[in-house]
Amino acid sequence: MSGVRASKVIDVADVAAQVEDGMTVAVGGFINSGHPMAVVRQLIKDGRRDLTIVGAASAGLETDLLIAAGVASHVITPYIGAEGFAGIGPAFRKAAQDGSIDVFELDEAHFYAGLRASAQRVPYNPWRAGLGTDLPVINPRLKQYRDPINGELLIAVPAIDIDVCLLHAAVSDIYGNVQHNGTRYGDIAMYNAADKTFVSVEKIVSPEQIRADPLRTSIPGATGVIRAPFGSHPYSADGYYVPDAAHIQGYLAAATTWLKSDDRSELDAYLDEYIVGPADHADYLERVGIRTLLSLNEF
Amino acid sequence: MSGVRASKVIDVADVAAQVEDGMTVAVGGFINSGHPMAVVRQLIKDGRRDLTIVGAASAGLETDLLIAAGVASHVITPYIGAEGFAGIGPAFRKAAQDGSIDVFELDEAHFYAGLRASAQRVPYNPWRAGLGTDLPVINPRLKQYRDPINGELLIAVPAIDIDVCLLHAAVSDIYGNVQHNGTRYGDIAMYNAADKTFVSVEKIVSPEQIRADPLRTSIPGATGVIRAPFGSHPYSADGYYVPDAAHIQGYLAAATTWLKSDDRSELDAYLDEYIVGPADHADYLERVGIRTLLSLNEF
Amino acid sequence: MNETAYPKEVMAAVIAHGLKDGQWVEVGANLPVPRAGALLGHLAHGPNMTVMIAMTKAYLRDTPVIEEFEFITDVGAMRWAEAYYQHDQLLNNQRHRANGVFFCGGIQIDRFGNSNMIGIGDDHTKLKFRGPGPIGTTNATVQNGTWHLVTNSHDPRVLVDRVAYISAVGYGRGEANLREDLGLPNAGPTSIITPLCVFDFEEETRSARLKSVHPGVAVDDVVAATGFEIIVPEDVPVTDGPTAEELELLRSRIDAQGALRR
Amino acid sequence: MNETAYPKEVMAAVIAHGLKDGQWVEVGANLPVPRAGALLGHLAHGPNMTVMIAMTKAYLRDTPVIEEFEFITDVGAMRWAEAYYQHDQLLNNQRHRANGVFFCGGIQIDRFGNSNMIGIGDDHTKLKFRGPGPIGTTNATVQNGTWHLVTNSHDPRVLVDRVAYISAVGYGRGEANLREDLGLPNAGPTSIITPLCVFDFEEETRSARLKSVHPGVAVDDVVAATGFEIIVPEDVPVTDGPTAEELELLRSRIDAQGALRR
Repeated sequence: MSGVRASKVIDVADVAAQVEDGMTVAVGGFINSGHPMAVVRQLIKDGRRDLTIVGAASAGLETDLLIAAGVASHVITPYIGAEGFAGIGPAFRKAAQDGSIDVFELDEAHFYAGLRASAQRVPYNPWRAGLGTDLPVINPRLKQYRDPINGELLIAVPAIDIDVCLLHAAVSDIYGNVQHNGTRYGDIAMYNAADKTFVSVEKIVSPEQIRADPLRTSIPGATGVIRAPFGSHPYSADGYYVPDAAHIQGYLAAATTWLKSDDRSELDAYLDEYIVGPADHADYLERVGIRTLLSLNEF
Repeated sequence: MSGVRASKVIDVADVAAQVEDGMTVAVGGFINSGHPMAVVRQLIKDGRRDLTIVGAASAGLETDLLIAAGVASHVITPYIGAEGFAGIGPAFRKAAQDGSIDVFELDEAHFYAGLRASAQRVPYNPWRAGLGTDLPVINPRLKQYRDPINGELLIAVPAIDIDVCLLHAAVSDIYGNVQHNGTRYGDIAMYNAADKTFVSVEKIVSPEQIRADPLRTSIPGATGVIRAPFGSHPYSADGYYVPDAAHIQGYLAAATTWLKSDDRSELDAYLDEYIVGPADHADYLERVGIRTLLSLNEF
Repeated sequence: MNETAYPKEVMAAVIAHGLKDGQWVEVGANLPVPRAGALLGHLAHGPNMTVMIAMTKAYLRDTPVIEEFEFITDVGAMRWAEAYYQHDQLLNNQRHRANGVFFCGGIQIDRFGNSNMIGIGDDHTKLKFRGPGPIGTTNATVQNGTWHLVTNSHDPRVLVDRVAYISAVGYGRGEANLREDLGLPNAGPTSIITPLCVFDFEEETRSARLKSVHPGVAVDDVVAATGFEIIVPEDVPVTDGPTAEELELLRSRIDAQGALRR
Repeated sequence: MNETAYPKEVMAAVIAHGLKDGQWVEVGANLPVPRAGALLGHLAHGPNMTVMIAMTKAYLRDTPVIEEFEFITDVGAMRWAEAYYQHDQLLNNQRHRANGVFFCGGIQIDRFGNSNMIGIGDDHTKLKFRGPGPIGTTNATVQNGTWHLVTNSHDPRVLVDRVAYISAVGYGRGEANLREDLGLPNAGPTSIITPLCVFDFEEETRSARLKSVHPGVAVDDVVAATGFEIIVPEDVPVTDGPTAEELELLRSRIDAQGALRR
């Protein structure tokens, strides 16, 4: 027997280095939970530009932040907001109102139809809902056509091909067998549509722990896994910690000032303090403070 | 508060009574495992005719038996056989060679594309594989066409709509929350394409046991659940019992005689002994014998 | 207990009264009125309803106090789960939603029951006001067998004659058979539920018609607060608010924190 | 130990030698040769191969003796699982199979690498011999990046000039650029592996060409047993069978029960 099974453990900087300007990058999670924030911050730190961000079916402020930092020029997601914190992402609003971002307008069902087309290696998938709305008018990439069997009117949702998919989950072994807690949101659909998938996890566990419940394995072959406790902060990680409301409101206040008054100074101060300034993820967590982190219990 | 949550527990005869001649009926499981045999036998006992059987992606002798008994006039499945027991189902061979059955010729990828179209309420789903083969020639219901976006040649797989879906699984609560052991085969895809789904289970368990691991719930809303220990016999049930090789070989010998010599006497004797004769599932198990049943340990 | 129901309690009761046992209903986060309405239907007369809560299938009639949750991803709201709905699988499989009931919001809602979640402004690439996006409203209003429009803001800027963009289609501009011609499987929205009243849609014109006004609200109040021309029948009944038992369920078990009483 | 490999052991070695570390390979039930070849590749030089066994993802290099399993649904074969492949999800998601290697059988295989799993007879509705059906061969030969044809029966009735029905397309009738024109992503079958020899396909005509004969097999034996006209190069090397270490792995850990030695 020759060779040894390779570890898939990789650090944040090396993951971010796989992302090039102009790529299509998916960011997993759902609204206020499960975003791979350590990597998201690194993309900003690295000065990436002109990314097409495939946000979650309900994207949160992680996508808003990528818009605020000038990283995202295109977004593909049916929603950007933060539920009770903010109905609409303020940087998203600002950029969409300025015309400085291209929004691929679609419903969450179209979103998954497009991801599925990519996963199935077909150019598009058909969907019925959307007929009679303005979606195909303002987004002609959702093309109305007649189906080849019965001649029924349908919408062709083009494949959404992802270059790099970034997720956050509960645990993984060093070989890239990832397990989520909870319902997994749409993370698996993004993985299935991606060339490469990197997953930050709260904890690396033994292969034996993974094999104890293979049904729980959600991503059976991540390209790389990142050790990142509190890796979704300031958003929640299912079963680990709740959203850091004060931190999120701090970001929202800064981004809302930018929206309302065109004044970026608060936003730039936030970026300096929490993204550009910290040397790495641990340094970021130091700035947040261990007392704060320990206060974010699940219940 | 008014009303009480209704139990979904139903018996075999009442399930079979939901199936009418001419319906499209799916039968879950995979080759030599996980078939809802108590209900399959009842369909034969009831003299159902002209059913379109949606077998599993790899169907086994449960579908062969439905052909042998004259219940199935159409089959939609990419394979009917029994692995090491028999490469090809003998009754399936006989009926296909006689021209007495209509075979919807397709690959397992088309099979799931058709189920998916039904689940998504679209008339068809596109697929690439199959181009250049004889499948669209001998089965024109797989229609070649040009996609509406790029003009690429594709195959339109029409929706496979299921009237009644019959499955076998490990456990359920009385409210129809079903959990499988193992990988679940394609059972969930059939459920998603069906109007009604009835699941026989090895054991009814408490709602608390189901809630202890909701990720394991595979069918979150069966129309009815059937108490049927050894309900997949002579085929296996994941984690409960292995296939009854001697019984299966008995059926195969009888069906093969029919295939080779056009003599149905052995096959009819099998049907009399194990299907027409027994009053119910318990009576069937009595004929198989408890000593035999207890010998079918998993390892 | 104050036996006079608050407007949002009346809205919840309207929602609950419209739900039938055995139906499938989603409970989102941060939408207190549809949440309370769905749970009230479930507790009061819906033991066999499938309640989807925080992306799980839940049965809540045995739960003494159903605490509010702020986020749809709140693990606390998953404690009652009998099954998980993985989001992509839910959206990839729609057949079983035909038995569902959906409540659609909107930054604008028009007289023909169309909803706009996209934004306001002539140029879509440079909106005057950018909305949150369609989320799942485009699809949910097609796949569910029954749906209603719901807004907490009965305001002429929300209830408009014509939405700037249709992200969920109701009756278009009232064309006959629009939905059938498009192949949309349900019959269109049943009603618009607001803090002042309930609208249904006239059979002929498909235009919003005042169905009932909530206790203490005058027809003229509704007309003044609405941005479109309302069809007002001769007799407009008062909305059936919660019964005493329903109000008790709301205040003690569903909305103990009082989100509807503000 | 008998150091002379049996024909099926040679076939397994051919399969193993063609596999690269990091590839994805399926191990079916009741197909001893591809099973042994895939496991031999995994154990000998493929620590990072993804081995799909009994619909699970498995890593087997730590398993002293990998027992045979008779059924793909054998729970015993799931003991090494790191993940489950729910069958419908596997088939609904194909992108990651581009790194896969597939072994395609056939009741007939022709000189252009087409396979027939459907049956034999002019009238498809009344076949003379009904085959098992395409299973997943139509799709797997399109989605996997690399594929081979494999048969245990080197027989003129199996290796024919033209299959009665194409259920998995190789090179059609040798048309130039057929697969590219159809938009099929891989380049077509690499080889036909039989108990007597290995064929590859000539670049120009896409017709089967004798690549190597197994130890002890003469070229004439192959010609006599083949139902199509073979392209025979001037020099036909002998197939590389298993090395001593590979034979040891096969007999002690992969095929302890001796399925390949019959």
